[in-house]
Amino acid sequence: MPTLTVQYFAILREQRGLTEEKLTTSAATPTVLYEELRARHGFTLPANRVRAAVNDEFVAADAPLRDGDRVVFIPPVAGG
Amino acid sequence: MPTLTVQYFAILREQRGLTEEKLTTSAATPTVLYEELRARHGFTLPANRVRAAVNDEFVAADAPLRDGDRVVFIPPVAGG
Amino acid sequence: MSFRLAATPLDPAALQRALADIRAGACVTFEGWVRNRNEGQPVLSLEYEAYAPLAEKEGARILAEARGKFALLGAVCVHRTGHLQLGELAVWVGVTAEHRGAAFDACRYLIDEAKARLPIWKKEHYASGATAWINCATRGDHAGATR
Amino acid sequence: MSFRLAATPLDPAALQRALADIRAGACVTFEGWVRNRNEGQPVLSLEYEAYAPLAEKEGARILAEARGKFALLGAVCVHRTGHLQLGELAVWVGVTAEHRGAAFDACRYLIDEAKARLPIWKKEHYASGATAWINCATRGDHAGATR
Repeated sequence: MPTLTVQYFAILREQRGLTEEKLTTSAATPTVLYEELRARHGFTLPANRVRAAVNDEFVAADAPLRDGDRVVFIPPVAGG
Repeated sequence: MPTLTVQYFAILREQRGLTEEKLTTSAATPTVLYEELRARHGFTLPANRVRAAVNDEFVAADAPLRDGDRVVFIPPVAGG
Repeated sequence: MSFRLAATPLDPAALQRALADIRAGACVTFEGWVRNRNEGQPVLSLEYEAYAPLAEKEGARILAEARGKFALLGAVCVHRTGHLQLGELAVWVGVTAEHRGAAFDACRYLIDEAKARLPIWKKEHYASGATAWINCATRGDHAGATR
Repeated sequence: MSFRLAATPLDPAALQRALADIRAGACVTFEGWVRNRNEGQPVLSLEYEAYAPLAEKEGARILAEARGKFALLGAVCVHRTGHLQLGELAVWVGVTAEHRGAAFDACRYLIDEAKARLPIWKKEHYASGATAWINCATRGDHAGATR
């Protein structure tokens, strides 16, 4: 199973209680991984409100995840 | 005949060669007065390109002129 | 809300500080700068001349209109007179509002109306030595911005 | 053309001086200020958090889009991170162009896209002691700005 780094920001960082973790997962896509993490950590945001980035680029929710990827889940933004 | 003060700005000031003059005229409206002055001083702007102000307010081209009025002819503007 | 003419250089930082307002989420400013070219001709400098009493009245009217049309908190417009060099600040408009849409729309309205309606004239000095009063074409075959 | 994040207070006068250009006739700036109220709630302060590497890439993309759409001469966008107090400057956008239409349109485009697309989050601290991550509603019944 691939080992990924997951980084957390904003509400997800607070709900997870850390900014980054390494984990080994069978999740093949960001959506599957998010649902796994959501179930484990009680994230309040549903998957359809969260975008994914892999290695600092936006990706589709069903993009493939590969060993060594750095994954970020992006809550709805509110800059400015 | 009424005595008026006429002030000149921009291209009209340069073509008249002064900023202000007092004159006695039979012209009953700004348009008639402008045509009189244009004939006398060779202003290049036709009357339909010039707005009139009397006593520091815009007026219609056919507004009445009264003794003591201060008249300004306003070339096309270009602020900013 | 204020409009004024200024015969000496403007200080935009001070103008903007005067608009500070903790109710405001947005501040939009417009600066008109003297640029080095107009309609293809190299420009060296600009002279601005104003019919001050009427410009001040019309400026106040334009601000009042903007206040009626947009959800503004503050608005200031200052226009230079005199001889300005390349790069100098000729006109400054600053608007504050709770939200950015009103601030952008009002700032645009103020500068558009100011340029079209204020009795202020601009004489360009060209590299060739020639000068021209802008918009003061001598032909009567089209209406000026103020007609 | 540049986009960047800043962890310390912005100096808008210096940012604007860096846009000086004698070809430019117009400079439009947008400032986003921390305001004392949001949707009826009294706000005391704001925290901004950014996913920096992606925010910088997306900011550069937004600037490149603006350059393609509008006749710009220069454009700068700087966004604060960290804890900001009432009245503080959170985001600064400045645009220069020969003519004001392009400067207004591009400035508006840049801030609209920046707010909708940059991975930057805002946490409001309320007078009541409560806090909230803005836009992070927990209901999934409508799409977020980034969807």
